[in-house]
Amino acid sequence: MKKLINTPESVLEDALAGFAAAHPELTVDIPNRVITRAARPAGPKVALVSGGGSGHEPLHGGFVGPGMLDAACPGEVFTSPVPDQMLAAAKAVENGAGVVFVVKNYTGDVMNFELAAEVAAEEGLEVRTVLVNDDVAVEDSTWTAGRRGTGATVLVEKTAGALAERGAGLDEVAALGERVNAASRSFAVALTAATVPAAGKPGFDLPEDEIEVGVGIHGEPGRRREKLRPARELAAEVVETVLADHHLTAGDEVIALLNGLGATPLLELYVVYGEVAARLAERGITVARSLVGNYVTSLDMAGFSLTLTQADAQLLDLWDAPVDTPALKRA
Amino acid sequence: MKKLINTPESVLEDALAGFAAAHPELTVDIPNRVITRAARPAGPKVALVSGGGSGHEPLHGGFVGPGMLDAACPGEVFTSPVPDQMLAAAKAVENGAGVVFVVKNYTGDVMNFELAAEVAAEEGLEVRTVLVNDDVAVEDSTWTAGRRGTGATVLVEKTAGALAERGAGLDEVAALGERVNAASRSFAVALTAATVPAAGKPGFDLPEDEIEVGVGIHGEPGRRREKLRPARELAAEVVETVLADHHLTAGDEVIALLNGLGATPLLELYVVYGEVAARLAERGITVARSLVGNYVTSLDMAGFSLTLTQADAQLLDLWDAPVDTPALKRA
Amino acid sequence: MDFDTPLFDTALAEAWIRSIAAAVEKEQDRLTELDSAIGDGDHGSNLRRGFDAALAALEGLQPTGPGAVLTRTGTTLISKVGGASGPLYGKAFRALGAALPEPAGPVALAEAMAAGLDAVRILGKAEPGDKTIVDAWTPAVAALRAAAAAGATLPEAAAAAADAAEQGARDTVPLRARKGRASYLGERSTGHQDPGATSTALLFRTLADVTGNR
Amino acid sequence: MDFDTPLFDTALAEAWIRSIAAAVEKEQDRLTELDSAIGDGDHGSNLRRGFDAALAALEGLQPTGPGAVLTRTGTTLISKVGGASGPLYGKAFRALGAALPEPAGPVALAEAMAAGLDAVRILGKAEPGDKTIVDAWTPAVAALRAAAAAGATLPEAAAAAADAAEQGARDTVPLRARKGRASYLGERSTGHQDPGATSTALLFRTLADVTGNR
Ligand SMILES: Nc1ncnc2c1ncn2[C@@H]1O[C@H](COP(=O)(O)OP(=O)(O)O)[C@@H](O)[C@H]1O
Ligand SMILES: Nc1ncnc2c1ncn2[C@@H]1O[C@H](COP(=O)(O)OP(=O)(O)O)[C@@H](O)[C@H]1O
Ligand SMILES: [Mg+2]
Ligand SMILES: [Mg+2]
Ligand SMILES: [Mg+2]
Ligand SMILES: [Mg+2]
Repeated sequence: MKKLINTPESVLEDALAGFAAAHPELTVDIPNRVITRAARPAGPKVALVSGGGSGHEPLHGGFVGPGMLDAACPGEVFTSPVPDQMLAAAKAVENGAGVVFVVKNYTGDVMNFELAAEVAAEEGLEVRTVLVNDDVAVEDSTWTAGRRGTGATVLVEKTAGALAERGAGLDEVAALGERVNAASRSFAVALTAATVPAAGKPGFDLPEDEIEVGVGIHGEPGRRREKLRPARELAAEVVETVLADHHLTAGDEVIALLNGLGATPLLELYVVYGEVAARLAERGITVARSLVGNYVTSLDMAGFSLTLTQADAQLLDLWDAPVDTPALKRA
Repeated sequence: MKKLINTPESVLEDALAGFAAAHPELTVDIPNRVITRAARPAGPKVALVSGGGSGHEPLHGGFVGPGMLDAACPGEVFTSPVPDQMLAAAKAVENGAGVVFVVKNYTGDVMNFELAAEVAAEEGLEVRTVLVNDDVAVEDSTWTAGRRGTGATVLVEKTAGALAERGAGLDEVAALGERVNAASRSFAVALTAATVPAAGKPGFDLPEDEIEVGVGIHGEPGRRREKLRPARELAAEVVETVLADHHLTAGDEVIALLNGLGATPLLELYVVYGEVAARLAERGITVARSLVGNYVTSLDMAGFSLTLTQADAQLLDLWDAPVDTPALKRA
Repeated sequence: MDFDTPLFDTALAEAWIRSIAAAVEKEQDRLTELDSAIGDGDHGSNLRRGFDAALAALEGLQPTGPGAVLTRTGTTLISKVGGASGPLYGKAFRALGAALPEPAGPVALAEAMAAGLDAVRILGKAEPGDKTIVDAWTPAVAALRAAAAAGATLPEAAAAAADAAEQGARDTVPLRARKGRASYLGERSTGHQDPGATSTALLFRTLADVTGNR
Repeated sequence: MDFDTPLFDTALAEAWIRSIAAAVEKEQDRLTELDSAIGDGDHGSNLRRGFDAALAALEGLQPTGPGAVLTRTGTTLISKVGGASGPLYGKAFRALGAALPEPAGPVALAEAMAAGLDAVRILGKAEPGDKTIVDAWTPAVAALRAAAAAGATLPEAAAAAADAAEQGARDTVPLRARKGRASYLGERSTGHQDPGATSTALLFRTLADVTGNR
C-alpha cells in the first residue's frame, strides 16, 4: 500500500486540516468533524446537512457552500459518521426553517442519522431525512439492505440545495430531494479495488484482465467479475443496465453524471462519456446536462459510475442555479 | 494494463468525442484536434492558444473558456501536437489583437510551436510565445533541455487569460505570462508510474515501498528514488526543494497549487496540502490563494506536484477574476 | 445461591470492558479481514476506536454500579464508532446497562443480555439467519437463560454463552447475508464468517474469561 | 560510374519510404521500449503514425522526382508526428528532398543527407555527443562522403552509412543526454541507447536495403 498519509489512524484529521487550509470560505471544526459555511445565510433557510464515511471526496465536504449543503459530517474512511457529528452540524446551521438530512442508504449511515434525528427532535429541531438509494446493482428486496446511495447524492444535494436557497419550506425541500432520488439510477464498474488505509491492502483481488461489475463505493466487491472489454462495450452494458431499471423513453431528457471512482484519468472518463452519450443518443434520450469527473469516489479505486436522472424543467432550473462550493461552482 | 479505452490508437479521438459531448459550450474540431470557445469574444481581444500532449487532463482543453484560453491543441498521449493544429487554432480564434502561444518547455512542444509561429507570421498573424519552465527538478543548464513546464501553466493561462479578457494588448499579455512563469516554481513526487496506452506498461518500475522524486508529467523517471515516507516528511522535502530555488522570504505571499498527478485520491491530496500549508506557515510565507486537485495530470500516475507562485496585488486580482471553463470556474 | 460465586458487579463490568478492549486490539486484523471479504474492511478498526474510547471513558467515571459502566460504554460506542456496528453495539450496551441490577447473577444477566439483543433487533431489524450480530447474540442469550434456569454459576453460564456465541458465529459461514453491506454480495456472501457475529462471540468469550478469573 | 549501378531515383525514394514504414512497424515496440527507459515511451508510436501517413501521402502523389517524394514525406511527418521527432525528421526530409537532384548518385546523396543533418541541427541545436538523432546521422553522413569520395556505388555507400549510423546509435549508450527528454534524467540517462539515434540507424539501414535490392 502506497499512500500519501501520515498514519492510517490520522488520515481523516490530517485531511481535514488540509481541507481547512485550502478552503478559508468554510469553517472546519476538526475535533467535532463538522464542515460548515463560514457565513450563515441571512434570513431563515432550510439547512441541508449530509455526511458519510470519508474516502469519497469531494463528497460531502466539497459540496458545502452557497447553493448546496450547509454542513457536512465526514466519518472515518468508509465508516458512517456518528450521531454527535450530525447533531452538532444540525445545531450549527439550523436557521429557523428546519434541517434536511441527506443520507446515503447504508445500514451504518441510516442508523447513525436515525439516532441523530431522534435526539434532534428531542431537542426541538425539525428534521426531515432524504434517503438516497440509486444503485441498481443491488436488488431492492427483503434479501438486501436495499439499494445503495451513490452518484444521485450529488444531484439531490445540488437541486435540494438550490431550492433551499430560494426559500422553499422544509417539506418542499425534502420532497424535492426524494423526487430527484426517485428519478435517478446508477451503476458502477471497477478496474481495481480500493485500499482502506487501516486495512493496508485492496478490498478484493482483481486479475490484470478482469473487472468487477456492479461495485459499491466502499471497496465492496460487485455483482460479478468479467473480462475487461473496450470502453465502448462496457459503456453500452452500463447504459443498458441503468436503463433497464429506468422508465425512460425516446424523447426524455436526463442529467448524466459520469463519475470517476478516484484513480481514473480524466482522459479515460471522457472516452467512456463519449460512448455513453452515443448510446443514449441512439435511444433518443437527450442529455440535457452532464457532469464528467470525480465527484463520488472510492479512495484509489479505478473505474467509473454512471448516474442518469430524468430531468424536467424544474430540475434543470435547479441544476443550473448558482452554486459556490469547493467541488462544484456555477455563476 | 487496464484502461477504459477502445484502442490505444483511438484514445485521443475517442476522448475528444466525449469532451465534445460533455461541453457543448465549446467547439471541438475532432479531425483537426482543436478545441475553441463556441462564441468568439465580441471586440478585439488577444487570443490565448495553448496545447501539448494529451494525458494531462484537464490541461489544456479543460481551460478553454471565457477568462482563460481561447483554444487548445491536444496532441497524442504525451506527444506534442503538430504545427497544423496550432495554426488552425490561431486562425480560428485570432480576433484582431494577435495571438499568444503558451508553451510548456519540452523539446517537442517548443519545436512544433516554433514551426507554427513561423508559418503564422508568414501568413500575417502577430504571435508571441510564452514559455513555461517551472520544474526545479531539472537543472536549467547547458546539460539539459531546460526546466520542464508543469503546474505553472495553470497560473499562466489563468492570469494571462484574465488580462486578455480585460482588453490588454499583445505584448502586455505575453509579458504578464512571462512574469507569472518567472515567479513560479514546481516539484513533483510519484508513487506509481504512468502507463501510456500505446506502450501498454508503466514507464518505470517502482517497488511497493519506493517513490520517484522529481518526476516529470510524461511518465519520465525523476531525480532519484527514495523510500516512501509519511506525508509530513514528503511535503516538507518538497516545500524545501521548491523554496531552495525561490526568492521568497517571510512575509511574502504565494498562490499554491497542490496538484494531483491523476490517480491520487483527493483525500490524500488534502493530507499533503495540510502539511504543505503548515510548513509554509512556519516560514512566515502566506498562502494568499490555493488550489488543490487534479489540474496537470500524468495519466494514471499516483503522486502530486507543488507549485508556488509569488503573488502580488495584480496577480491576485487576475487570479480572482471570473473564469468559466470546464475545469476552473469562478463567478 | 453459593456465596463464593462471583456476581456481575461494577468491578467485573469494568474488567469486562478492559478485556474486550484488549481482545479487540489483538483480533483487530482478523475482524478487518473478515470485513474485507464481505464488507468494507473496517470492522476491526471501528471496534478498536470504540473500545479504546470506552476504556478512556471509564478513567474518570465514578460508576454507581455495573449498569452505569455499560451504559457509559454504549454511549461512547455510539459517539465514537460510526458505521453499522457503532449504533448497534452502542444501543445494545445502553440497553444492557439499563436492564442490569446490581449486583447481578446469572438470571438477571440473561435478561439484561436479552434486552441488549432486543435493542440490536429493534434498530437493525435483522432476523436470526440474516448473517449479523444477531446470529451470535441470540444463541448466547438462549444458553445464558438455559444455564441460569439450570442453576449454573455466573462463570458457568458465561462460558456456555461464549460457546454458543462462537458456534453461532461459525454458523454464519454458509448463510447468505440479508442485512448490512454483505447483503450487496448476494450469493457471494456465503462461505465467509460474519465479522459482526465474530466480534459478538468475542464479547461473550471475554465475559466468560473475566467471570471465570474471579 | 558504372551504368548498372542504381541511382537514387523516384522509384527508389518511394521504395525507401515504404521500407521505412515496414521497418518502423516491425521495430515499433523496441523503439517505444528504448523511449520508455529514458523518455516517455512514445517514439515507436510517433514514427509509426508518421510513416503510415507518409505512405498514405504517396498514394495520390505524382512525384516530379525523388526530391518531391522526400519533401512530401517531410511535410507529412511535420503534420502528423508531433513530439520532438516529428519536426526534426520532418525538417530533415524536407531539406533532404530540397537538396536532392534527380537522379542522384553517392556524392549528391551524401550532400543531401548533410543538408538533412543541418536541418536537424538548426532546429534542435544538438551537438554530437548530446545523445540524439545527430549521433547516428553525423557518422552516416561522414561514411557516405568517404564512400562517395572513394568511388563507391550507391549500394556500397548506403551500406557504409547504415553501418556507421548503427555504430553511432550504439555509441550513444554510455552518453549522458543533453537534449530532449532524456536530459532530465542526468546521469541516469547513461547506459541506454537513444531511441532517436536508433530510428535514424533504421532509416539508413532501410536505405541500404532498398539500394542493395535494386
Ligand atoms: N441490520 C443489522 N443488524 C445487525 N447487525 C448488523 C446489521 N447490519 C450490519 N450488521 C453487522 O455489522 C457488521 C459490520 O460492522 P462494521 O464493519 O463495523 O460496519 P459497516 O458495515 O458500516 O462498515 C456486520 O458484519 C454485521 O454483523
Ligand atoms: N534537440 C534535439 N536534437 C536532435 N534530436 C533530438 C533532440 N531532442 C530530442 N531528440 C531526439 O528525439 C528522440 C525522441 O523522440 P520522440 O520520443 O518521438 O519525441 P518526444 O521526446 O517528444 O517524446 C530522442 O531519442 C532524441 O534522439
Ligand atoms: Mg464501514
Ligand atoms: Mg512524447
Ligand atoms: Mg465494515
Ligand atoms: Mg518520446
